[in-house]
Amino acid sequence: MAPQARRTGRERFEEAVTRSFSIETKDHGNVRVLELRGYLDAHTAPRFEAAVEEELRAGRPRLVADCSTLDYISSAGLGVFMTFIDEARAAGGDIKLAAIQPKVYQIFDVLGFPALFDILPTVEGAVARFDAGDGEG
Amino acid sequence: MAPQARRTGRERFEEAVTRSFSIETKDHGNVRVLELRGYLDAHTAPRFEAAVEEELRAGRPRLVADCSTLDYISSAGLGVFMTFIDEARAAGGDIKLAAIQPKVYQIFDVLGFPALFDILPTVEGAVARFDAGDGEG
Amino acid sequence: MASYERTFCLQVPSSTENLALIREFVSAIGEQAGFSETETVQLALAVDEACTNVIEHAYQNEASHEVTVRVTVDENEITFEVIDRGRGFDPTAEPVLPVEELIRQRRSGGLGLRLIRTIMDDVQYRIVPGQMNELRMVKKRHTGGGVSPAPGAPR
Amino acid sequence: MASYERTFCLQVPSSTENLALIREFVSAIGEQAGFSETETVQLALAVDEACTNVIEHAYQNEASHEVTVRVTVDENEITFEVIDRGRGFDPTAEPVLPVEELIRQRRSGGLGLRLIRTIMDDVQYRIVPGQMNELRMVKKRHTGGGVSPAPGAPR
Ligand SMILES: Nc1ncnc2c1ncn2[C@@H]1O[C@H](COP(=O)(O)OP(=O)(O)O)[C@@H](O)[C@H]1O
Ligand SMILES: Nc1ncnc2c1ncn2[C@@H]1O[C@H](COP(=O)(O)OP(=O)(O)O)[C@@H](O)[C@H]1O
Repeated sequence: MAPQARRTGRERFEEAVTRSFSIETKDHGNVRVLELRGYLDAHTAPRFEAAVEEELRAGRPRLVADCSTLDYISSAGLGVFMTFIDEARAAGGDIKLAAIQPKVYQIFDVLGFPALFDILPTVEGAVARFDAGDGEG
Repeated sequence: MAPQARRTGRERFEEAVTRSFSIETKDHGNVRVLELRGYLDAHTAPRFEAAVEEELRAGRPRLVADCSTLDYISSAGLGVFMTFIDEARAAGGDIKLAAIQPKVYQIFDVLGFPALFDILPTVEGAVARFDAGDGEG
Repeated sequence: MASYERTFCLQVPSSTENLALIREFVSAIGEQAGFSETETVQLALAVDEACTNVIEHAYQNEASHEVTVRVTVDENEITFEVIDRGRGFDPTAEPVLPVEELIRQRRSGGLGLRLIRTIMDDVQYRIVPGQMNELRMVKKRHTGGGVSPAPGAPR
Repeated sequence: MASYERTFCLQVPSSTENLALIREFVSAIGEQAGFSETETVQLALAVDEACTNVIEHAYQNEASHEVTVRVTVDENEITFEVIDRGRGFDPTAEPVLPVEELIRQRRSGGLGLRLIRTIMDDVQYRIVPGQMNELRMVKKRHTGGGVSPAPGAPR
């Protein structure tokens, strides 16, 4: 009964939840910057996963995750970095992390991410590192 | 057992809660402005009540509540205005409300406060109304 | 299974220091359920008032008891049940005085139930003797009931 | 009565959309209990991971079930019990692989339990057959256990 109202209700639910995490994509030269905003947990991670996968499938493996407005990350979000890092590097790119807030950085730190990922204080620095790598290679 | 640890724990609790509401007092000429910040509910209203009472006991009945950083008010906070408004007016003063955020204003509105209290868009306007009253009286 | 109904429950010690947590709980569900910010503030206010009454009147400010808030959301409405095991009361016996009269009598009380009744579309109170007291408040989605949105600016 | 112990309880539908509400619940209690912001983020993370596991593994993403989080605060520690009535598991049988190895195997899983064990001072799991499964996590106040505060800036 009332399937119309039900669908509208679900849509409203989905909308409210969607607001808690968003991704904005920008080009910095030949590097793609994904600006992550809000809360990256098991509910929102599938959207981040789809965004990274889309970049790799489109042949853009030079990625920077701008974490300056990322307020939280759980293992579901961390898992996205782990799933795609080898593929990005094998394609001549990388997934670099930039501008992580201290309260979020501690979560990456607990799992030893700093030894495995290239983490930079600024987005510009992360982008520049790709260019430096280009110049050398 | 461990009464020391217990007291410290309680103090810490109290501290965290205290942060959710604060009052700052300023003089604008011969008008006292109470800047209300945060959440005014049954837990924090006693502090507001004590502050208003202190002003009235000290012979300062010309009060403006600066609500520009007030995020919430429940009946416990509204009750403080109701308790003291007659006393302030009888002493030749008033409790005027200024710069109420729309989401807080709706709460005052539900109870018909706009008909009973002098509510102004700005603190300056509320202070000026006291001066205007002085010039006339 | 195919039903849209969802139930949430929060139980906290009967102390006013937990009112902020109760409001956050209600706000999160209200927002998730698609109510506007204005409506969500009002829902949180009504539940705050109900829980404040339980803490102050049913338990007379003894923090050793518990307040329970159950929330049910379906396609038509949101229902709040505020449950206590303290002293019950007869809400129909409480006078509803105009605010002017409250001021004249220097009574700061009497606003809570009025706010609850103004905000909610349906309010019921029942006592299950020796078991619990329950204030049940229902707010329908997008109706003329309850309070209209606030004006952009006061005055 | 003279005891400092306080109990809180939250029950929500088993859907990942409620993880934000669960984290707010834990954060509010952690802050009220006097834990630092750093510690509070970690407590919320550990409980998020435990509830995510219940939703995804115990209930296999069926939203029609319920997740319960009970929190007890006393003068020494904070205790979280995450309770489900779904498929139980044997946490001792789960391998703890280094993150490098997880990457090599292209496995994004396996981080949750590790985070929980790193953050909390004590972790116990028990199955009451036919009744419930319970993950019990304890964090002591101000000890060397758990994770140290984050550095001011990365690198
Ligand atoms: N949950 C409750 N248990 C017992 N008595 C209550 C309860 N809620 C309300 N009351 C009674 O009803 C009166 C009016 O309540 P309310 O309108 O909220 O104003 P206030 O709480 O400020 O007095 C209270 O003073 C109290 O006597
Ligand atoms: N509450 C639970 N109920 C059933 N199985 C679980 C539960 N928690 C964890 N598991 C099992 O333990 C494994 C490891 O969990 P975890 O470290 O959190 O990583 P992930 O959940 O990402 O796989 C899961 O893949 C699952 O098989």
